[in-house]
This record gives sequence, C-alpha cells and structure tokens, in this order.
Amino acid sequence: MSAPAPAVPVPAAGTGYIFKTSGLTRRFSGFTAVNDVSIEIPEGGVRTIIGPNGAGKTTFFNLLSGLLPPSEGRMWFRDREITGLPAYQRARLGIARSFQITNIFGRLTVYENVRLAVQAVHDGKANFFLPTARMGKLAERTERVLHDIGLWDARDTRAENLSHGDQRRLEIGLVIARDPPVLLLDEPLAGMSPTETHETVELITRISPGRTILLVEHDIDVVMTISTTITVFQTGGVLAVGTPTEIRANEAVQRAYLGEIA
Amino acid sequence: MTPPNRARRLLLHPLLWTALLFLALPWTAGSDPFHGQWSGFVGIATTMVIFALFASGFNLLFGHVGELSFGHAMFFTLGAYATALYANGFNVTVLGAVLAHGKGDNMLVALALSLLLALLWAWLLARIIIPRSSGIYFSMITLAFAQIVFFTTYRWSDLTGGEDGLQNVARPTLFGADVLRDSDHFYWFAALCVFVALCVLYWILASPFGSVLHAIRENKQRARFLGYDVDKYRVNAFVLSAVFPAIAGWLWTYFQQAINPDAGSVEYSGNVVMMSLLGGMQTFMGPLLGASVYYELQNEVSQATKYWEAWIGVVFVVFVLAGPRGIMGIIDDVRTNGVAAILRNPFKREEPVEPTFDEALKPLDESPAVSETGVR
Amino acid sequence: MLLELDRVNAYYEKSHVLQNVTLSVDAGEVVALLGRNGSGRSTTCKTIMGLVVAKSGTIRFKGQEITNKSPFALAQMGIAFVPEDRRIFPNLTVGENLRLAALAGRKGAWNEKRIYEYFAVLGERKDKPAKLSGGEQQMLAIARALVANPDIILLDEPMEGLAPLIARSVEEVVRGIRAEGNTILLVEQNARVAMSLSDRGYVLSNGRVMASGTIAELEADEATMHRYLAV
Amino acid sequence: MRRTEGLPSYPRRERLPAIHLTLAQLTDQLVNGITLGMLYILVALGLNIILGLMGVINFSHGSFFMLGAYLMYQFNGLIGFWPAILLAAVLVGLLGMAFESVLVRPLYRRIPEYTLLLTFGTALIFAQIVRRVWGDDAVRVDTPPYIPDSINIAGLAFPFYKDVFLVLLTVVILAGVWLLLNKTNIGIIIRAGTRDAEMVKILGINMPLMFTVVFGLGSLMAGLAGALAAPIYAIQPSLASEWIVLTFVIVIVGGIGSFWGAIVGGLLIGILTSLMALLWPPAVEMTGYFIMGIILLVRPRGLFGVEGLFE
Repeated sequence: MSAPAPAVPVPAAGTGYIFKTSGLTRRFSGFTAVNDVSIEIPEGGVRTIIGPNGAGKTTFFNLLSGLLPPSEGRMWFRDREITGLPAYQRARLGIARSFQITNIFGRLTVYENVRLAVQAVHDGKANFFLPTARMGKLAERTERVLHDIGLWDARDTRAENLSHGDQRRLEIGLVIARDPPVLLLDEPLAGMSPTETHETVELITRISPGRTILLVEHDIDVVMTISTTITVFQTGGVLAVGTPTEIRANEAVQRAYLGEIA
Repeated sequence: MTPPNRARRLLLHPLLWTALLFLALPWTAGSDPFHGQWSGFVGIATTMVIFALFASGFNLLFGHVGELSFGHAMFFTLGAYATALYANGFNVTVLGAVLAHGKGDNMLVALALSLLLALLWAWLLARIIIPRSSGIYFSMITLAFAQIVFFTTYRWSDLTGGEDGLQNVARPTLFGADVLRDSDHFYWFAALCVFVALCVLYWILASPFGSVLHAIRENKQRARFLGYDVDKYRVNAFVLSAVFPAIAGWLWTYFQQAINPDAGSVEYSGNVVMMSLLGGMQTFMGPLLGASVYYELQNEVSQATKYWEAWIGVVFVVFVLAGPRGIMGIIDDVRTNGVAAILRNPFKREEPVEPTFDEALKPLDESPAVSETGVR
Repeated sequence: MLLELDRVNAYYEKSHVLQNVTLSVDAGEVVALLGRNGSGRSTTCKTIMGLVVAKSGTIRFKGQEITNKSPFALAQMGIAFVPEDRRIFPNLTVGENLRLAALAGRKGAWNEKRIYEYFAVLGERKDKPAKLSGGEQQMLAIARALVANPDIILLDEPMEGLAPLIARSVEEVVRGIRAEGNTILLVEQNARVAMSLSDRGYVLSNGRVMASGTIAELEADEATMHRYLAV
Repeated sequence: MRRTEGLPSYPRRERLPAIHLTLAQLTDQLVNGITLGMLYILVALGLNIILGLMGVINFSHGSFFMLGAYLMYQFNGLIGFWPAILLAAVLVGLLGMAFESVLVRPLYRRIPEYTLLLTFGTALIFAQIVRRVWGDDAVRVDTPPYIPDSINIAGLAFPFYKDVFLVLLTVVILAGVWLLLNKTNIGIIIRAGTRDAEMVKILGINMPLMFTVVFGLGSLMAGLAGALAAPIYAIQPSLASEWIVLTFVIVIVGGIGSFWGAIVGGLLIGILTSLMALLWPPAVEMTGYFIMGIILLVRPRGLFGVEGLFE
C-alpha cells in the first residue's frame, strides 16, 4: 500500500555546517518574526538559541523543520537545499524536532509512541503490513530508546497519563528514536520541577555525542552549562554568537535582557 | 509477555468475541434454530452481520484515522449495483456504444467487480478530497460526493432501473449447489464472509500501517514530524475503508436479491455513523455491536410505532451527549471503575480528547499550527 | 487593595506553571512582573483574566472574589487585558476594534475621540481595516483597553518583538497613561524599562515569586536581580 | 433522500434538443434559477454565519427550513398569510436558540464532528415529529387571492409571487443582513468573533449569549426561507434532507464563513441547476455536486474562502 519512500539520501557530513540560512525571513501580518537571518550552524555540539520573548526563536525552528514556509530566503541542511521540502521529508533526512508544548500521541501507550517513531525509519518497506509484534528489530530499538529515556517501566501507560516531566521526556524519546544527526529541541525543560530538569539535562548530555543539538531554552543556568555555543536572537535577527563565557561578557546581550541596570 | 497474560489476551481477543457474536446472533430474539424455530429473525441477523462489515469499514476511517465520512454508503451502493448488474446482465448505450452483458452466476467475479468499482471511485475521490480537506469540511464533502453516486443510480434508469432498482437477483451457487437460497444457510455464508473480511481488517489495524493511522488520529502534526507522509496514509486509509462497504454491498444484493437507490442514500451513510458511535468508535468491536444493537432496536421499536426513527435519533443524541465512547466505552468504564462508581456518577465519563490543534475549520491541512499572531 | 492574588496555583496540562503566587496591586499603582521567559508572568495575567484555571488559591478584585470567573464578566467589572500577541481583529477597521472594546466598557475619561487625539496614528486609520504594523497593533491594543475605562490594565509584554525605536514609542505611551493615574500590572522583559515605569515589582522564576518590593529595594538587591533576570 | 418529488420544482419538461431552446424558455429557467438561488442563499447564509462564528456545522439546519414551511402552513389558516410567515420564522428562531443552549452548548469543548453527529440525530427526530403531526403526504399553501398570479415584463409572463416578489424580498432581507453585519454593534461582535472569539470575550462581551443569539438568527433565516417557500414547493418531510445537503454544497462552493460566498454560491447553483433542466434533465440534481467538485479542484477553500471571514 505504501509506495517506496522517495529516495532522499541523507547528505554526508563534511561541509562543516549542519544548517545554513541565507536571508531567511518570515513575516506574519504586521510583524516580522524572523528578519533576514543568514547564519551557518556548525556541525556537532549543543547549539543553543536564546533571546527575549518574541525574538523569533521558535519561528526560526519552525522554518528549519518545515512547519512554516519562509516568506523569503533559503536554507540548507549540510549541502542539500531544503527550502521547499515538506516537513515529513525533512524528518526523513534526519532533522528531528520536539515542540514547545507537549506534542505526543496522547491516547497511545508510551511503548506505541516510541515504536511509531522507530518504525518511521521503515516507512515504505514491503513488510509494512506484517503484525507489529513480529518486527524484531523495531522492538529492540524501541526498548533501547525506552531505557534511554528512563520510561521502560511506564511503557504500558497511556502517554496522556504520564506526569508532565515524563511526557517531555517521551517527547525527547520520539525525537531520538530514529537516531537522527540533528535534534531541534524547543524548550525541553519548560514547566519541569528541579529534579525533572536535572534528569532531562543529563539525558540531553547523554544523547549529544555524535549529533548536533539545536536548543531553544530559557533556563539560563542550564544553557550556560551545556551549550557549545550560544546564538542570541533579538527582534527577529541575530544579536550575538559566542561561547557561554563570551555571551555572559557581551554587553549588548545583557542590555537586551536586563536593560542598563546590570 | 508472560503466559497468563497471553491467555488473557487470547480470551479478550476481539476476533474471538466477533465469532461468538456471530454464532449467537441467530439464537437471540426467540429463535431456536436447533429445533427449526426460525422466527424470521435470521433475516435481521443477516442484516446485522452485513452492516457490521459496512460499519467497520466506515469506522476504519472515523474511529482509527479520525476522519468522519458522511458518504460511505456510496461504496456500499457501488458494490451492490456492480453485483446486481453482473448477476442480472445489462444492455445499455454509453456514448453511442452498446454495452451488453448476459447474466453471470460466479459470485467471485461479482465480488471482483464490486471491489474494482468501489476502489476506482474511492481512489479518485481520495486524490481530490484528502489533500484539500479534513474535519467537518471533509464530512460535508464526502456527503456531497455520495449524492453524485446516489443520483446516478437514481437517474440512470436504462442501466440501474431507476427508482425501482434491479429486482430478482439470483442467489449464487456454492460449488454448483443451490444451497444459499435458504435464509439460514445464507446467514452462515454471510457471517463467514464477514468474519473473514473482519480478520483482514483486524490484521490491517494491528499492523504497523494501522498504528500509523492511530498516530495520525491522535496528532497529525507529530506524525508528520516523525517522517510520515500523512496524506499518503490518509489516501490509503480512505481507499481501504471503501473495500469493506463494497463487500458488504456485494452480500447485500445477494441477500436482498434486489437493490434500489436507497442503498446509497444519506440515511444509509448516516446509519453506519450511528452504529459506530453507538458501539464505540475507537474499538474494533464497536461497529459490530453497534450494528447489532441498531437493528435490534429498530426491530423492537418499529413494532410499537411507525416513527421508530425518532427513538433511534433520541438514543443516538443521548449517546453523543453522555456516552461518546459508546457501548464499548461503558463496558470499559465498568471494567476499570466498577458498576458502583458508574452508578454513583453516571455522567462523569472520559471525554473524547480535543484536537491538539484547531484543525476544525481548516480546509487545507497545511495550515500552520502556530496562529499568525501567536508567535513566540 | 484593588487586586490581590493569594497562593494561586495553575497548570498547563500537567505542568505546574504557577506555584503559590501571592501578589497585590493597589489602585493608582504600576506594578511590574519581572522574570525571564517562561517564569510564569504571562500566565499570571491569564489566570487573573480567567483564561487559565486557578486550581487553588483565591483572586480578589475590589474586595470581591473573582477566581475563575468568565473573562467577559471580569472585563465588565473593570479589568482590561492586553495580551502579548495583541490579538487585533484585522478584519475590522481600527474604529470598529475600538467600538467593540467600548461596548462592554464604562463611560469615563477615555472615549473614541480622545483615543484618536492621543494616538494620532490610529486616528488617521480609523476607517481602514486594522492591518497594522507591530507598533501600531500595540497602540491599538492599548487603546482598546483604555477605551473601556477599566480600573486596572493587565499589560503583557507591550514591547515584545518591536524594533527598538518603536518599542521606545510604546514605552512613552505606557508612561503617558501611567501619568494619568491608571493602574497597571505590567509584564515586561526588559528590566530597566519595566522598573522605570513601575512603583513596585515582583520577581518570578519557575512559577514562584522569588522577590518583591519597591523599585528602589529591588534595584538595591543586585544579587537577586542578576540571579533571576540577567544572562 | 428517498423520493425526489419534493425537490425544488425543477420543471420537468420533455427533453429538448438544445437547438430548440427558445429565448422564452431560457429566460424562464434563468428566473426560476434566481428564485431557487435566493432561497438557497437564505438557508446557506444562516448556516454559514453559525459555522463562521462558532465552528459548528448544523445538520438540523434543513429541518429548520422544513419546520418553517410546515409552521407557515399551520398558521396560514389561523392568522393569515403574512403573519403566518413572520410567526413561523420567529418560532423557528426561538427553537434554534433553545436548541443551541440545551443541546449544542455542552459540545463546544469537543471536536466539531460531535455537533455534526448530534444534529444528524436531531434531524431524524424532527423528521419523525413532522410526519407524526402533519402526516406523510405533501401539504400545500396557496398565496392569498389578492396576489396576482403573474406579471408581464417585456412581453413575458412571470409568476408574481415566486419570480418577482420573492426575489425582491430576498434582496431586501440580504441587504438587511449585510447592514446588520457591517453597520451594527452585533455585526462587529460577529465579525470579530469569527476571527477570535476568545478575544471578544476578553473585551467584555458575553459570548455564550452571543452564540445563542446568532444560532437563533441563523435558524430564523432558515425558518423564514421555509415559510417563504411554502407556497411554491410541496411541503413534505423529505424537504429537510434534500435541502441540507445542497446547503452544505453551497457553503463549500462559496467558502466557509463568507457572506458573499453564500450569495454567489447560492445563485450559481440555483441558476445552473435550472439551466441543466433544459440541457440535460437527468443530471439536474447532480449539478450542484459537479460544481462543487470543480470548485474543490480549483479553489479548495471555496470561491470566497480566504482566511479572513466575512470580509
């Protein structure tokens, strides 16, 4: 029933950057959320984006992951242009994203949630109508992911019945299930208790080797600890890029956040 | 899975219960076939199993993908007419060419023709409708397209016999034996066909394909971001969900030995919607139970009043308001909470979830999930 | 006290976004809610306005309990809310946007005519569809609150996403309406701006009130300011 | 949808080869189509306003049309022609308000499909109530004797009530609705509400009440159309289901929530349906659906269906 997946070979690493944008712009009525952003995001590491409310961080994520089409400008994933590519094809390329608001399959079990994410890799294969239980490889990978995110014991719970922290972790599980080279995590720590925050940060650190993680996050303490570089957005554009130390020392950034009193 | 768990799962297996239901149907309502006492109920039982299949096919789309089609009778009626035309033969002029066909008595050929016709139409519609609509917009559009089929069967009198339809369709033979003329034999034949078809449906729903459908029902956007081509799945589901009503239509023609345009009417489309909801639309058993309960109800109430449809409407409205998960939902509640808790608080039921994103009025599915002004 | 929140708790789905938030605003005061993104400042406004359910705790307005009342009832009692995304009706004219806001409002110092004098840019466009730039949208959103002559205005991130020059003009507008003696609960990202506009402030972090006091007191407490506001 | 005698009276003529069409026939059908279209517009616009503001699709809307016709029939003998029309429309409007506040309101929190399901169920109930009260057979209403049968315009005779009076009255009603939407405070609330009902609430408007009022208004328009149509069409229980599907089609063709969409969609389908009766009678009932199919391919949101509603 399912036609073979369009051949979209994952572009090889080696171009040096994971994402490149050129003149990327997104306007809403009376409002430019992302304004002429041309940046290159280097391969590997935790690349964090911070900025005041309304600075365009999430819109930037939405443009990269294909949720919104840009008003102007182009973007590349490694050496492949992805400007017009629909979201599901970007996901197949290995661009995985999580959402600011919890975005899981509420009435399916935790196990089913993760298995669906794992199974997406096999989408379009001939054996797609075989009963799920018999797809051994799937089960193996699903178990691995469930252990990784620490939800193995909750596997038969309906996702909507999980605690908030566990739901957010499941969301990360969905993102890492197919072992993608790039993760776009949009405020993964939002609304978490300190313990949950701690566990999740550990999880992010654990999964980061060998991938690029793009992170939008408000918890400055966490951002300063885990980021390789920080990109500061303000009013739709890039205000500054640098290591956490550089950003902390950057006066323009401090002004954007605090005004002049700092 | 531990062994006791497996035994329990087998015991609760929907296909087992389906088989039991089909075995039990002819015995209900005062019939006792072991002693030759058919009280005419076998006809109703046959109707029940055929509509169980019809409703299950509809429910593949509504219960499992979350798209409410208000026009599924079009596939039923296409299957039914294909069968009747094959069995009775036809002689018609289309675009100046005379098409003719003599009577046919191979029911498998009839089945193939039914499926072919329904699949072609479903595929064509799916390509038009699916990328352009979802939600209630989808419901309205399917309803309207079903009217095209309805009026075709109604108006193309040369071919379809118009309002009177096609009469005197012969029951098919089984390996040359004319056994299906007998109504209880036909019941078992229909029940077996429906059971086999339901096994296929169950297999589809249990496959990875089926779980992607559930994922789409729960959260289209997330499914897309996992890398699923959501529209392709919706098209495939739409086409698949036309298969089962077409089979049901094939059986229906042989059962009724006649067919008329009513089979493709809004009422028929609406009836399967009601059956699915009454039984419980997100379950496999729901439409089967719903079809049985619907015709039982009709059978009882119609003896009391000729306005029986009003009472069906009342039952339906009560379910929409107070029991949107249907009979299966009530069973589920009783199993998890116990009867006492339900009686104490009869109206506190689990509500169906609201859509994750407001897709209700978006004819185009590509609408951004973030509202225009709601950018953060 | 005009508006009081007493140990209010609120959730988004399962996320505990307000934790025992207690604060008050007196008539004639401008009170700032400070904190980083996601600290619960906007949620506080939405909870007061009845848009987010307070699971526990009480909210009182003019001495009356108003916890979880319907938004329209609260508006009629004299609370105006300017949401951060402004929510202008672009299919209405500027004038119609204002008229709609005035419908359920009260008579008072502000009327449509005065609004047009005060916000010249709106006056020029009163009969045109409200397809406005970000700054103009914000002006209209504030004007929409004023025209109802409320007792208190909940002003959520009025300068969000605006270019610096435009943000400054919005700031001046807020300063102007403050000078007229309006009561405002102000949510503002930029601490300097917020504090220059306010009499008192509350610092929120992770849904909790971490510090409060007059602006002078808060400014003096540099450690707190840096811990919860700076990068 | 069982029987089609009750379909809006598409003239059932012998099939004529196209070359034999006379100008008179053409004009006749054109005017017929306009009348039909006007009634379609009234019904569809009511549905569309409700849909635009509340996101609720009302399957019982056709029943309200039918009830309007039956109530008109009922009161015609008691209080006279014009008061009967008025009373029928008002009663249907009140029924709509009660309907909304008792049955529809609990469902706003759920997905919109549930309202469709609910109103499908109530449509069944309404149909049976009508059968029980007024019987299965069609009933008729005659126009009062002082209304002339026909009127001569440019040498052609037109039925006065159907083709002249009704069309003009509908134009007046539509102008009234336009003024209501664009020049009154209620209109501002409705237009703003179609965009962002929550923000209207934040500005202090009692939206639950507005929902009830607007639902009543939409129902009143359906009831009024039914009452006005009573003297033209055979009044029977199948009216409801026949009209509701076409009403959906008009909404889809015109665009959800669009004032002008309902008008253009209604006229388009009314006129083309009538012309089809001349060109190819067997396809008469299908005209609307084919138009819908074509529109869907070319403009999926309908002719006027842009994001902005009631613009």
